[in-house]
Amino acid sequence: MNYFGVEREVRAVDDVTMRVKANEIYGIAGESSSGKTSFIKVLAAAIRPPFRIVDGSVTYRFNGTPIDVAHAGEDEIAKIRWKHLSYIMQGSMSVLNPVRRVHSAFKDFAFRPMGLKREAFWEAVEAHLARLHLEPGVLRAYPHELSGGMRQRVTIALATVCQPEFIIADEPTTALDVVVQKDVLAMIREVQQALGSSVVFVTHDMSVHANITDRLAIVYAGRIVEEAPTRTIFTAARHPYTRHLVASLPRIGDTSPKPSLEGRPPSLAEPPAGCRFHPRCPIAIERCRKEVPVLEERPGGHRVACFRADEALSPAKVLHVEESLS
Amino acid sequence: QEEEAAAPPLNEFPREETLIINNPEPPAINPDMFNMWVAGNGAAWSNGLHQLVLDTLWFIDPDAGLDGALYNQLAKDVWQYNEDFTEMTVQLREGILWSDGEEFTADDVVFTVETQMETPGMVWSAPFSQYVESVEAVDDYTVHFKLKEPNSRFHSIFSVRWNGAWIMPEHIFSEVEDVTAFDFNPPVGLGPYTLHSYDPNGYWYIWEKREDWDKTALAEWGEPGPKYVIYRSIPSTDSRLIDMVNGDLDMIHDLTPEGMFSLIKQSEISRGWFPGFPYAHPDPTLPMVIFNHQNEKFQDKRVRWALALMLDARAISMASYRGAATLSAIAIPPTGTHPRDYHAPLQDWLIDYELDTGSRTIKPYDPTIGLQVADMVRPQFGEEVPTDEEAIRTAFGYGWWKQDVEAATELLEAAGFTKQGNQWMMPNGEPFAFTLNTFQEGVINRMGTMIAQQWSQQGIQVTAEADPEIYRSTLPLGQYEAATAWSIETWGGDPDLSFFLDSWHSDYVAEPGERQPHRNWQRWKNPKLDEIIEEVRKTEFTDPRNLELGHEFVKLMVEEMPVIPVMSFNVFSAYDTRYWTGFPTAEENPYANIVTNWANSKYILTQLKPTKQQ
Amino acid sequence: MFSVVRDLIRYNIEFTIGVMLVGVIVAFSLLSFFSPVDPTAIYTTIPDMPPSGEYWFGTNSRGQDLFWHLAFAFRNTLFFGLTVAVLSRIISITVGLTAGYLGGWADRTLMFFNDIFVAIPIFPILILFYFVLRSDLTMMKLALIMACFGWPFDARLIRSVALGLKHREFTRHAVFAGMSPARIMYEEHLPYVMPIVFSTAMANMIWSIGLEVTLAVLGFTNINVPTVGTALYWANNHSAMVVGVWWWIVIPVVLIVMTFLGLFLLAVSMNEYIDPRSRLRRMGA
Amino acid sequence: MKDYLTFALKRFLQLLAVVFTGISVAFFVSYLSPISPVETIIGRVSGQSAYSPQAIASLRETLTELFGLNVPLHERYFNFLGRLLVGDLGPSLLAFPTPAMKLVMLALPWTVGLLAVSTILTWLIGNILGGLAGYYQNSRLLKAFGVIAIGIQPIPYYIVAFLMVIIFGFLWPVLPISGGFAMNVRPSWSPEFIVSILRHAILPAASLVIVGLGTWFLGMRALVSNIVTEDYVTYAELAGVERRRIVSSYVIRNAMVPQLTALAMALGGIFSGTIITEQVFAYPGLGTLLVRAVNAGDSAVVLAVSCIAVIAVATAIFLIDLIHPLLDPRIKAQ
Amino acid sequence: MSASPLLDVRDVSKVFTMGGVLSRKQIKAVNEVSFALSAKKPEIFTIIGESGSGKTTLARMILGSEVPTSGELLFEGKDIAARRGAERLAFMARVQPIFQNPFEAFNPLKRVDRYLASTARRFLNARTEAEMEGPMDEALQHVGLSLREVKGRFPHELSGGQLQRTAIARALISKPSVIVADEPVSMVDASLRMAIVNLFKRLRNELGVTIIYITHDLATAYYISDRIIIMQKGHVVEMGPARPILEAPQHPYSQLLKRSVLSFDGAGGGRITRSGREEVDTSAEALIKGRLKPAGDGRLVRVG
Ligand SMILES: Nc1ncnc2c1ncn2[C@@H]1O[C@H](COP(=O)(O)OP(=O)(O)OP(=O)(O)O)[C@@H](O)[C@H]1O
Ligand SMILES: Nc1ncnc2c1ncn2[C@@H]1O[C@H](COP(=O)(O)OP(=O)(O)OP(=O)(O)O)[C@@H](O)[C@H]1O
Ligand SMILES: [Mg+2]
Ligand SMILES: [Mg+2]
Repeated sequence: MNYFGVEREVRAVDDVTMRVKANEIYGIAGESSSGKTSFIKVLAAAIRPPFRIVDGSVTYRFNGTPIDVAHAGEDEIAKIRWKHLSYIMQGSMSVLNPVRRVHSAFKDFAFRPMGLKREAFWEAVEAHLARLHLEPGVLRAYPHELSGGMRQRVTIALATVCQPEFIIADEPTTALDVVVQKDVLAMIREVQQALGSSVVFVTHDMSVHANITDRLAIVYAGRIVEEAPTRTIFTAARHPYTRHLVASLPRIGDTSPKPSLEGRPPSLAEPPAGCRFHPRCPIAIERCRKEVPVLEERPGGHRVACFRADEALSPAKVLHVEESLS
Repeated sequence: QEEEAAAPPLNEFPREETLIINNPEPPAINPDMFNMWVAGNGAAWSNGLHQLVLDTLWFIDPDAGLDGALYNQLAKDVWQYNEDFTEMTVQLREGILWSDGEEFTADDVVFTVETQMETPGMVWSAPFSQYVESVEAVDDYTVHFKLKEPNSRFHSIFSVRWNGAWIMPEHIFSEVEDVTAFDFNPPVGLGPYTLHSYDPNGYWYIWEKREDWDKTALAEWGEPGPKYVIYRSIPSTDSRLIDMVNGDLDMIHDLTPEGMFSLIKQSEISRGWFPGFPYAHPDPTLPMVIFNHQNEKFQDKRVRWALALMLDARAISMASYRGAATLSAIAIPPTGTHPRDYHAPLQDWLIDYELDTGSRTIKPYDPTIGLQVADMVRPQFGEEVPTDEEAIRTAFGYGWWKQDVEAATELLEAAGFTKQGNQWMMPNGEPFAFTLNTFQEGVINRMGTMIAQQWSQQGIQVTAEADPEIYRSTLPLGQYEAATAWSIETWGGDPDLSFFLDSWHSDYVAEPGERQPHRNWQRWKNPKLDEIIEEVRKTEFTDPRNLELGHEFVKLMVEEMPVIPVMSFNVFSAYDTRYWTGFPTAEENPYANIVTNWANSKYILTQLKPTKQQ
Repeated sequence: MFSVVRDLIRYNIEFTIGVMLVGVIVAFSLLSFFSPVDPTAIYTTIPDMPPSGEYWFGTNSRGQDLFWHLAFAFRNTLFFGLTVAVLSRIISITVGLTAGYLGGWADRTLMFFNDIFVAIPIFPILILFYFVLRSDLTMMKLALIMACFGWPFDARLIRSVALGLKHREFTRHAVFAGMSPARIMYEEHLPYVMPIVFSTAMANMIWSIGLEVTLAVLGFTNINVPTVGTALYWANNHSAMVVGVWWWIVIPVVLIVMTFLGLFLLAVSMNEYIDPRSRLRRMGA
Repeated sequence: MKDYLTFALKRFLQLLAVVFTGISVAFFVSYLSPISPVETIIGRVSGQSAYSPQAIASLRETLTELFGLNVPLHERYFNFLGRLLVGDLGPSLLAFPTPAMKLVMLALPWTVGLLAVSTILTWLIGNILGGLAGYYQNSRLLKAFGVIAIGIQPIPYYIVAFLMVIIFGFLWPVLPISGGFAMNVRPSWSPEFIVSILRHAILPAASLVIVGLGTWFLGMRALVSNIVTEDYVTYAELAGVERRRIVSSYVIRNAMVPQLTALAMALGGIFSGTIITEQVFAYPGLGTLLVRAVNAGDSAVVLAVSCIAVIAVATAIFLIDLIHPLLDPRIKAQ
Repeated sequence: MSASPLLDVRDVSKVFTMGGVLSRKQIKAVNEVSFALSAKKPEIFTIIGESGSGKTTLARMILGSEVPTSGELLFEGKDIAARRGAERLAFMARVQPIFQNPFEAFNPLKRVDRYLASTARRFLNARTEAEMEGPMDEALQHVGLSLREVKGRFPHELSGGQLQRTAIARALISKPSVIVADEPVSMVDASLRMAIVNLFKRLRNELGVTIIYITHDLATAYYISDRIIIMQKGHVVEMGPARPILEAPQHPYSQLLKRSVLSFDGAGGGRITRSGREEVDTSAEALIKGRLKPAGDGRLVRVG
């Protein structure tokens, strides 16, 4: 899948294939501007001009009937929206209409898909809010009267109140402080488990992924470079970029020098030829400059796109990147 | 009014019983005010009030009149002065009723005069106080005035040309505590109509014929045709035209020349005063170039003559009226009965008139100018332009000065002017340049612009300035060098010139900076003129000697050229014969001025018959 | 700069059309400097001639060649509209940015005056000025007077944007880079309000020219100066509408519509160029 | 609530200050007029008859005293302020001694009626169409409308008004072209009168709407095309909220706040904006009165109109500021 | 040992009045905070706390952009808030900020080097181009850039890391002794974060700049800090040497913070639990009652 920018063609998402199973949280990690949001928009059928999907398909299977949202008509998609497929947009601070109270958002978004009587509907909403530890009083508040954490939870409640089978969440916790973040994450997990839904969870914060996802895909410059069960990513990553990410995470109690990765992330408008990571890769070889590595299956549900993935190098060797700046 | 509001009557005004007249004034400022004797209270006059409701002793028509221009209205007969003009006696008509049924008597006249003398700030307070020693009702139908000084024209205060001192109903006003604050609503009058209703915002007034219309002075000339008369204020002249074409208006006060031509083209049944070109009704006023004689630039008559000879009257006529001007070389408007009294008799004198340019004598008058203009407009208007020479003279004028640049040059040089390049220099060495104040719009503006342009082409830097306050402050205060406006207005229907001439006496000329009383705006003083005026003062109004004195005045004006007379003020009044016939016309029945804000227009109503055309 | 214009012309059809329209009008009004006729002279040609090969725009009832007459009229009117727009923009930018950035007392005082200027009715004042100055009421003076009344609403708009900019991080950064308040306002904040300035400038020109026409039609301007307003005044004075001299009215109206259509297209494309969002998007950031 | 009242009170004090200053400016400006009402009347009256210089002088004296013009300016100013407190603006000098306020009140309902209605109408139509055009940016119809709006916007109002007269009064005479109501009905609450008023208001109102529409349309379109890029709009679309609801509750509702402020200011402008309408349609109103008052040096009427304008505009801004926080819950009024 | 410290914060409080139309409330953003930075020993002094705990407000008071409601801030013995005109300028040369979002800190419509140039002109009195460029380049070299790379560039032409380093370089031009960095890494990529943090360390070591590092990321705080204060609702709850405090926080709130840090142990287990915020007394009363008491290892803990 790719899409176009305004004047230059920007291939924000390129050649990505993935499957999300029922009842799991699938994480997507990567630097900012690596195409995470764009990819998620494709999943959520939220692609609007000037973007367009150049090629590919996104197929959901709700109640056994497949639907390809990349090609289905807007009416068809509208039928599954919120009831089966819901989306927590990035920047949850601004997704609520600032001049209307919170309850009107619930009414607009969920009243129709839920198909309940008025009273039953509000009962259901309040029950759901309780699940997220929100007072019913928030319904009467304006968005700006809520704290960041509350607003975030309201957004999550909005996206999950219809108990959809598939939830797409784009960086839902970035603006929160650590304490609140932990609570919100725990609640997402709780709700997911209670509903048995699938969640695609996007963030660049590896520590969040470590705690909430079952499987994790690492995106670099619009491509998945590695995909594996989360534990594998953190313990036995094969792609040099993933390894770097994991290794550079500072931890309390650990004062060893942390490496930093040099160079700037590639522009998606003019991605480098070959492996997109090669200009910054410490172990790049000649082949990396010319050929594009494909995502290959490895044992244990592990997929990785690197020519040197099997060289099973020790972490020290890969991460022998100087703690330098120039 | 409360009751009316509760049950609103849906009044209809059947078109065949209703005459709709255009009131040229803007909507009334103070629509509820009908007390027009008080100065500055915002009462509207031309809305039908002074035409249809009020009345006074005599009327003098600017045109021929129904049987002569002089009407004895509330007076049974003309004025009677004593030997030395210090007393005037008036006999009143009997059996005239006010619209509320009260009888009109000499007491009303006495009350009118005395009240205004006692109350300063009323419209006629000043003249009454100045002239009247005492006034008394000799009996119910005789009024006797004692004057402070001899005045042979005292009656003119009560003689309406376009308005005059209207008689107040004593039985109403004597009940009023403060006359100046009284609104006189509804008005009680002596005319054949009473107020029916009016727009609270002052755009229209509807008048209804009195049941007892025959108890008014107007009944002498017949029954007014229309049951209702509506006066509508229509600010946009183009809307007037549209209204008339749509049948919503019977008489238009004034259009632009172009609008008039267009109306004639569009509507068979609409016409103006003249059957064809130039259509417009010539008012007894005389648009002219006025020089400020207190300005040293214009004190030499050779300069004034030179300026006159630089003008091309044909171009001025074309520019101002598209050719529809009635030119006059003499200081008398070529309207009403004046051509008969002045223009025709003086034609030969003018033709032979010789002017000394300093180096030679010339005969500056050109009697063919009117004919030339007629020829100029004929290609465009064809048959509409008269071909008969007599008709051309009444319509286009008897003649004017021929443009003679050479003679003008000689005159200026004789006066000590010199020409440097294309610029005339004054004897003092400065360039000859001045501003010509003119009207803000309309034909007088066009005339002023054209005159300034012609002078500029001859090397005199003249700029025309459009001046909205020309009559309010510019002329009265003498804050101008030259202007296009008029300082000559006449009765129109009578050769007597006292209407304006008395005010030209040198006694009245104000010092520079002071306010000049009407109408000697040029502030010209001349001993010969004073002689003429003083003799007029001693001559009875109807005395033929007045005409001789008038001729003397005309000749003096030609000689001195204190103002440059140009033409009459032609008003593009139009009327529509869809619902009414009997309007006055120039060619057959010039019995009244058709200009609708003049009080005299009420005589037209007696001649109107419904067309009955459905 | 030149390359920017060239690129805009090449890639932005709106800009191209705008430049063409405005260019035609400006060129037309500049022609007046080479006019063979005196715009105040009347009866120099046959009146009421419809547009033809000889008289491109026809002649009016005052016997003037409309082509040259309107060239003068547009020169004066454009100069007038532009002067009002520029002057009132200067005031509104200064007031708006200062009030927004300085806040506090400065803000309150300026907005107090702002409210007063909004509240005072301009029309009687303009008529009064006419009566005081009469033929001394030049286009420049009229422009100055109108500029004094044309800024308050836009100043409010600019202030509201400036209020937001005040709390942006780059403003604080600029403070610690030692920039003075004036520099911050004019260098950091001004570019952000330029789109408002452009679009309100056009609205302001329409307003001022409209007001000039109103005053002229009522005869409250110096009617001897050719402007669009006085052209309509004279047309009205000669009943051009009902008489059928349509070109006397239609041509100036068409020209004025062309002018503002052109300005509108220019403003739109300039905004797109200046607006940080679209510019950044264009540059692929 | 108490805080709101404090805020309202403070704002009200500012309103008073603005009104006071505005009215004072209006006072001095109107007395700057070079036109003397006394001379105006002298000119008119003395033209009726032969007035000698003495008669003119005595009339001048009488009138000057009557109009209270013989006291120094500052004294007149304080007198004026004193009278203003009791709502008296003194006698009109154009229609002495009728109170200036009475003349103004005669015209005011018409002006306010016509202009308020057409301004609000223009505002509504312009904003709805502009809002739709901003939201449905690909609609041909709305694009065409945009072009028309831009084209009509700069046409001088006088031309538009006169075209209405020519089209609907001349070429196809279906509507009355002059007056506020027909001459054969009496002002009352009867249906005939109301229908007559409405019929007479159609052309003036339509011309005002046509001329004003473009500005609102373009303003709203620009506002909305910014708002549609906001996340909450996109999000609502993604959640499958009906279009109608998005346009009304999300897009237009958010654009309303700035447009309401602009409306308040536009409503303020109506006091001097009617003169052409009145001239062309012979419609009653303040404009004609104002021009004639200026023309005649009637400072009392000029001042009365100016005061009403100042009070109305300042109050409109005040009210908008008061309801602003209620319309936009984010506003924290200072 | 010189008597007056470099920066002395004494019992500083800041109260904001929220002038809401429908409600008016006072917010104690910072409450009686005291600490001192020594001129002799440059350090990385970290302020940590939940969002809204007053970190930014405190930083702005240190920068003199906000005037404290009570208490005083002395820089080199002189009150910061009292400095005006030239004195304020001189102070600004010595204390410089770095902002959170590198993309926001530069006007996107202007070239980035004008901030550098302006700083050089105003604080170093540089007149000519050459006089300005010397210090600019020098400062850029410190952060691993050069004037050549930056000059004439627009913000969008630089990566986030480059921008943030340019911002730091700009702050270095006037050779300040204190840099106040308010969440300087929360908006940059994970891979750049460490580069910036490492840069701070080097600035301290090589240029002797004291850095006030504000963050809510305990991990980086632990990684670079010398001293730390932990804030909650405007109050300092714990203060002292960084590592001991972060390893074993004593105040309940500090403990809550530490507990909330997501760990990597058992990554992929999907067993995230709540922070347990409810169990900790986070009420304002508890804070107001409390007093900062020394707790042995050089730290102060609020107990009450
Ligand atoms: N409206 C747009 N126009 C042009 N390019 C865009 C637009 N939106 C995104 N892009 C480009 O698409 C690419 C991917 O952006 P995307 O938002 O998907 O990244 P992301 O990984 O979600 O980043 P972040 O972590 O900041 O959310 C970026 O290079 C971005 O510049
Ligand atoms: N200008 C201001 N007016 C009113 N209240 C303010 C203002 N600035 C900050 N506050 C309030 O003061 C408190 C402390 O804010 P501050 O920005 O210092 O917190 P912080 O610790 O920096 O938070 P974050 O981690 O979100 O940046 C907050 O409750 C905030 O709402
Ligand atoms: Mg994203
Ligand atoms: Mg902060």
